Amino acid sequence: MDTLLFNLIWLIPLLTVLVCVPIPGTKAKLIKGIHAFSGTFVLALVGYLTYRVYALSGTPIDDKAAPLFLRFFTDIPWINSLNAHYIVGADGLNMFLLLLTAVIVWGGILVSWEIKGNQKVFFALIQMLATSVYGVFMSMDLVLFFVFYEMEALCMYLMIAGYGSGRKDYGGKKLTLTLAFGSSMILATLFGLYFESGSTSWSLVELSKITLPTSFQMWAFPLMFMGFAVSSSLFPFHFWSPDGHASAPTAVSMLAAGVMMKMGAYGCLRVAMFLMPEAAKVWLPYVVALLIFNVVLGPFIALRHKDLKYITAYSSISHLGLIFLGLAAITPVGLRGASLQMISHGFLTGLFFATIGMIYERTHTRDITEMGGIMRKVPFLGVGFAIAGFAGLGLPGFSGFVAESNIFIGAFAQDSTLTRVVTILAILSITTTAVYILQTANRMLHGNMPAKYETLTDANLREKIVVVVLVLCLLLIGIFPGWIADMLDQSIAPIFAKLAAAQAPVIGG
Amino acid sequence: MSFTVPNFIIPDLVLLILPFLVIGCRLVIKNSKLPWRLACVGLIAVFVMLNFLPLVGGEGNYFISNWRVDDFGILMREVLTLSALLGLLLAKDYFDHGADGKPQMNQIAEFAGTVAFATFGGYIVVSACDLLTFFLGLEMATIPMYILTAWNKKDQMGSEAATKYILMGSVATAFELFGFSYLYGFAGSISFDVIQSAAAAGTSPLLWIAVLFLFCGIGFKLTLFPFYTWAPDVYEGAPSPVTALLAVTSKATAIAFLVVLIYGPLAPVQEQIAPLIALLAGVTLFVGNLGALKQSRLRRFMAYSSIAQAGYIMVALLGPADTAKTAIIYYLFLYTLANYLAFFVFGVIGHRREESFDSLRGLSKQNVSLATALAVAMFSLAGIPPLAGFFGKFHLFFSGASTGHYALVVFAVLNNVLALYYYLQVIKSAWADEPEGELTPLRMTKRQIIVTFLLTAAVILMGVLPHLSNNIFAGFSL
Amino acid sequence: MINDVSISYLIFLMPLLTFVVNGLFLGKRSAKGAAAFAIVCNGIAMVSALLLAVSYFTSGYAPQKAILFELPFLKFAETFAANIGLLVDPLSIMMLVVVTFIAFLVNIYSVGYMRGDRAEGRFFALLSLFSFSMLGLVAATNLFQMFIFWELVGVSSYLLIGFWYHKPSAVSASKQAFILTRFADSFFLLGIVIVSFVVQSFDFEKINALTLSAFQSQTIDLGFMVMTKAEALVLGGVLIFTGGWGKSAMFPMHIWLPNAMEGPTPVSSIIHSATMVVAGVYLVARLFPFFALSGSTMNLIMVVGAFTMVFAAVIACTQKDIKRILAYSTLSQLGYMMFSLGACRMGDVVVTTGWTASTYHIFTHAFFKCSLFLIAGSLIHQVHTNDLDAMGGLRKKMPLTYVCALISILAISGIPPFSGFFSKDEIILTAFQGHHYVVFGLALLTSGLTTFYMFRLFFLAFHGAPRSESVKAGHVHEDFFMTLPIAILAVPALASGFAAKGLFEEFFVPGKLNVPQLVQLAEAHWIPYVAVAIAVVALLIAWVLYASPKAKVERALDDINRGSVYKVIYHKFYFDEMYYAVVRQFVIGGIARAARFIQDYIIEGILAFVVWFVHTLGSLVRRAQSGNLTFYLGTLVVGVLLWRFFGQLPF
Amino acid sequence: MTLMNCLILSFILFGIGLWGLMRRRHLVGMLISTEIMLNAANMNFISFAYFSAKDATAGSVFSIFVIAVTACEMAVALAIIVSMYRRRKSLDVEQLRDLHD
Repeated sequence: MDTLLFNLIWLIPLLTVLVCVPIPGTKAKLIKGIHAFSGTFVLALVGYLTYRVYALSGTPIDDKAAPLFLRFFTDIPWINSLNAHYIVGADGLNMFLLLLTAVIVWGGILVSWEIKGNQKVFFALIQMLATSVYGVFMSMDLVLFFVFYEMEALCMYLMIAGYGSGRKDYGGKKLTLTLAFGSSMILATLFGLYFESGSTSWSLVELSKITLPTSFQMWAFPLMFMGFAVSSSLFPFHFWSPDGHASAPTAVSMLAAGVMMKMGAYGCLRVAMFLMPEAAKVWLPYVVALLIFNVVLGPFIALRHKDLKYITAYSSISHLGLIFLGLAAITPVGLRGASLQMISHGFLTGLFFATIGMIYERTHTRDITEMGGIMRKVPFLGVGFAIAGFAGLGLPGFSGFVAESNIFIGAFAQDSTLTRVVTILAILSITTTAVYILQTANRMLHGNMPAKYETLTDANLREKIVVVVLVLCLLLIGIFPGWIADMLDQSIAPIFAKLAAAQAPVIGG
Repeated sequence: MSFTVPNFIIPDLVLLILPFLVIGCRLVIKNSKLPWRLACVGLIAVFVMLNFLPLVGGEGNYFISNWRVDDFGILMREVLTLSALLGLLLAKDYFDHGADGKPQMNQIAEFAGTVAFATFGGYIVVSACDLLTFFLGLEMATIPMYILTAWNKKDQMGSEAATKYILMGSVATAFELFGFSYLYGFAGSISFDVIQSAAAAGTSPLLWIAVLFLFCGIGFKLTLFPFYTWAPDVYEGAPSPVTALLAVTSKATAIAFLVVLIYGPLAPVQEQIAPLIALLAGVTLFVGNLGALKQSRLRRFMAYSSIAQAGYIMVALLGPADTAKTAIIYYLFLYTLANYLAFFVFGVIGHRREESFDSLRGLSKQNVSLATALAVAMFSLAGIPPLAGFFGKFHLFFSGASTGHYALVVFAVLNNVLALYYYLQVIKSAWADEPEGELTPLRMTKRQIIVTFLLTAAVILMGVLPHLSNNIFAGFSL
Repeated sequence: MINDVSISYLIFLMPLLTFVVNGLFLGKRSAKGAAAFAIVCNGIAMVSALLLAVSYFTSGYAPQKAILFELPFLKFAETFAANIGLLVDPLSIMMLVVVTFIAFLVNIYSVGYMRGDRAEGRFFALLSLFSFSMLGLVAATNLFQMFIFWELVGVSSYLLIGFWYHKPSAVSASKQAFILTRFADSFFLLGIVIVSFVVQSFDFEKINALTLSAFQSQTIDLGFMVMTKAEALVLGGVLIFTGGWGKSAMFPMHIWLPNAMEGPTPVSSIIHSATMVVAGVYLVARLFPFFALSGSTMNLIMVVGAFTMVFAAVIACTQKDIKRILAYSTLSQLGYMMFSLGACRMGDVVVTTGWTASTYHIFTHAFFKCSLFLIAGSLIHQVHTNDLDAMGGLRKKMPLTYVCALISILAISGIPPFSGFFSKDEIILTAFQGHHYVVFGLALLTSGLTTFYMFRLFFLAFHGAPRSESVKAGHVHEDFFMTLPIAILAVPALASGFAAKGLFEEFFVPGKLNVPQLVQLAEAHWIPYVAVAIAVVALLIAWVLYASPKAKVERALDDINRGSVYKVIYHKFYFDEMYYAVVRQFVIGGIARAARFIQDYIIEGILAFVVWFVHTLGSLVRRAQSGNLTFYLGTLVVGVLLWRFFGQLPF
Repeated sequence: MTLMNCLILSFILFGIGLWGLMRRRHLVGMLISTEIMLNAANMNFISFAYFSAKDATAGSVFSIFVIAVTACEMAVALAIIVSMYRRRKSLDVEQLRDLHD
């Protein structure tokens, strides 16, 4: 029963779209109602299943899924000519990512209530994006994984180009093409992975039992890692994200930064590092050098920007850099920190973009120099933004702190010179983060208010609910990190075990 | 003398008779709707019958020792028939109405007949067991295409296109013939089996010259680099439905030709010609993609797009027979669907407007279903999942990678990004750009609506649910 | 002890409850309700803290450490976990009492002070948030918990400084305060990471029990250098101290504290004098055995403390903003506490009297400084200005306040029998006993300066002729809610010194030290006399300058026709301006510009080049499509030749 | 007369055809050139059939078929050219430049 429900997670959004197809676009309220209901339903479903996974921990697992501790394991033959199967399964890590997605999708649906343009299509696209993200996190078969992974490009472009603002075509293309560039690298290495492994299965469970030839790993790992890293905006492939976010509508920014950017990091962990641990050990210490830009310079760039979305985009870039720092640590704490950061940053950036979107709807500008003192008129949104800011600068009590402390402690334990230096720099750059966040919040919310904002109205109930739920999620993880960390540990254990067992090859030897 | 007609030959016979019936019908009965309907019904019947043929695997069945119907042949027949059917459906509107009230094209019965002849040419190619049949099939598939291109006698562009096409086509035929002659000289026979065993026994320069000329000749039909130059001009000059047919039927025939050749007589030397195939594939898809980057006219754009697609298809030819055949057939199916879908949308747009990117502006606001169909077609051609095109390309690359050609696969996959760029240009025009001035209203006939809907559904579903497509996957044991 | 657990939960939960209830529900609806709720809850917390203190000190368990409760927070490894708990020892009990007591009084005070403010409810909520965070900080059982609440007090300080967010000066002050402390905290965090990596624990117990010799042989690669783990521990110690350095606003990270006076005065009194700013001192005191491992760390602490002490006192002598004077005075007193801790080490041995003195001073200082701030707030509330220029002659109008002010000022000046005398005396003694004679001299000097500037403030505010219209017009009166806490605080300001002396001498020892301790200490009974004498002299000077019948108050308040030295001091040695120049021009202007250059020109440039390149190739392909049939035919021939030579066919 | 001579001859014929195609500006001339090329291939068939092939009839039959097919192709080509001539009143290949990028 639970397994069936689990498979429904990605199906429900699609079914919702199908249900809405025959409804004429003029009945926008009905359509929105259906979508909101479906979003809420999936959220409840994922919440229930997360609880089930939690409750089931410790109980015996199906033999086929045992190496990865997967629950709700489903394996159905799919494309015979490719040996591709439909394989999905849940563990702590992806369950939480699914939960994150469900929350963000739900929030995204609610915040786009008043979106201009063809609402029917917009909501359908959101649901398809949701399907894609759900699918990525659920699938344990590489073909299935990739199908879902690449699917997002389709919805992304349409939503940005059709419903965005500013240089929407430019932003949308930049985003879509860069992501496509990343996924093309992944696709190429996937083939190599399949044929070099000599396996007749794309299943992660099966492939994880095989040690790939080192010579293959050495070139495939960087390609695949970079491919995934593109969507998590690792330097130098981060350039798509500021322009993309800036031109995207609110919900898309939320989804893109909140969950889509996590798909890359998730892929790095679940696929690249898991299947090619030997190469990971060789390459990751060098990858860390790139993080200097992400983590250290990213906040500085944010400091120089005036557009709220650009600021948030660079903030995302720096936070996502931390994920990679955690991954590069190759310690259980670091990996856990990275996973926590994925989840935490999802909520965080969702909240950021949600409040920014709501403020933008009112002020019609995102330039912080044009705003000021609007806290007086929109206290709720102001507080929401401030909370996002504080969570973003790693204030204890919010999830970001938990994740960051894990990452720092985990990464510091990695005994490589470069990693240490970057870790130290990363720790020290929490100040810079504070500087740009406070500067932004102060300019926007505090100080003198231009007269034109006298008529602003605060958030309505729908918007309030979204903000409150996101804040609650941040708080929940921040205050009670123990149980989520335990669940994450379970799913990271097999990955770390493989990494720990791998002997890094001697280069040139 | 009596012999029974085996089941597997019936569709071929029906298709052979069909053009005569259609044209004959037109001569006898003045009701102008009947021939077209007859043609459609006939093609549908052929398609259905083909679907009833069991896939037998292995060598297939022989009919008088010289006509082989194997699994690849059956499935290729399906592709060709589907293409012809869709082509007729697409063309119908051009024969009915024009922008100025007069039909754009005339003589639908002859048109349908010619299309059927071309399709039968494709049948011959996939059934051939010797060079002569092979050659005849290819010519039978090509010559009707010349005629179709020049269908509008009064259209200056059309006749220019046809002239270019036929002149270059003749030269390509000469190349091919030259290749055939050396192959004949190499093996001393025109039978595929003999050639194959001769090639397995040992090679000689004769064989390589033959391969070179054959590839160059077929490169013309398949629009490989640098033999593609005719394609953009001809695609643009030819009437719209003919362009679609050119892009699908002609290409499918050409690729079938290559498959038959490479996995038939040339199978023993496949490994030696792999570098040539890889080079052709890589350069072609790159050049096709580059050419399409900044197009403003839709049909020329589709020409470059189909050049690039040809390059992608070539990637699959590097793989082992079964994998490659599966990949190619599957890809052709999906390519047919997506391509025709695009042409149907262009047909609706181009009815009152110029067939250019600018005409697409504001489409999403005017008719969101049509815009969706266009987006589906474009994303499918670009190879974005979950649309069918992605799975097609996945199969192609899978086939190419299975023999370790990772570098080519990486290159091809990276080119996909380039391809995505220009497909996005189309989508951008339809979805993001504001229309300039008043939009002329769009008119869709019921037929167009139904076909567009079916094609959209098929493009969305065929990839995700591959079992729907006549179980071609069960047919080839992998 | 068991029964105390539930009480101790109350200490933390009541402020938290206040924060949640006032922040979310009550604050917006009823300011009065919020205030009442806050007072009641904080009262309960205070009573609980007192009960806990009584039970702890009377149980006979003191001065041992005990962990009263501990909740799991995050586990890094089996034995390497971060918990949230309550560590009970004399130091933390003292802090709990001080914090809850002052929070309670300040809440009462705020009823008067914040009356009519449009965000009164929010104020009470944030104040309770601060109390909660501060309590969590002092209760910390490990570094991780300390850091968590360390950040939380930082953020509540930020929110309260910037409480009047429409005032640009308040906003920028709050930002400055947060960023500067955050800057220090980043080093703190790094220190925690390094130390916890070496020790594999956050617990104070384990860290305080370390010996360096165990780590001499292992090395650690920090990237920029390779060092032994022992050295890393010392480095970690310095980094952790840096956190306290910033939080306690030691030079040169002191500038935020005076600027933080932009916040409401109750905030200044609780956060920026009595409790939060001593967190740095508390941190050092808490980890004293760990810091004491290294002489250089201790010296650093001492030098930083001593310098700040003098530096701030000098500036305080020239300021005219009443709250700023108090702020510099706070800095100076914090310097006392800090150097007292640092002065404990002489050579290879450690004197623990400094530790006792420092914690003792935390205790007494909290009362009198809080009281002073509340008085200042009361004056400001009545006179509507911070400026001493506009005060004067308030003695008659506010008699009770006047008396309380006198008590507190005598206390801070170190005049017996007021509280400050005892603690300050101990500190000066420590410097002497530790043979740190320069610091000893400075401490005595500063003691004189302190008396001088405090009485300067006192005389200028209360004595002489009224200099402002509102005082003249007689609108000035004493508000009940504001005067009550002042009056209550006068009692500990007066009496906490001798009342608690025994308690401190008996129970306040820094715990087991892993370095040799000097048992025999030089007695110096003459020191108190000297100190008091200096204070009296300074008092007289202040009287002569500002209150004697001959004093020219106008001339004394003139800050324009002054010598350059005075001006430099008056402008706080231009530190604010230097900060501005360095941060704005160097950090933001430099690194940020460089980063944006990389982004905008290098990354985007490469991208633009790739796009341009592809487009150029594309136009080449299109140019070949000229429509020329002969050319097309030529491509066929070229193609044959091309693939003949490049097709790699084997012939 | 050897096989090689014949092959060389047909190759030369093929070259002449190509040369003609390149040099000729008249469409009918170009058609004739292609015809020469096709016949070069025919010659190959016949020479192989005569000199070396095991299956000699196939070559001869092939060339006959080729002649037939070529005739067919030429018919279509001429028809197209005629129809174009009607539109343009010119058979100069240089003027066929309406379709280009």
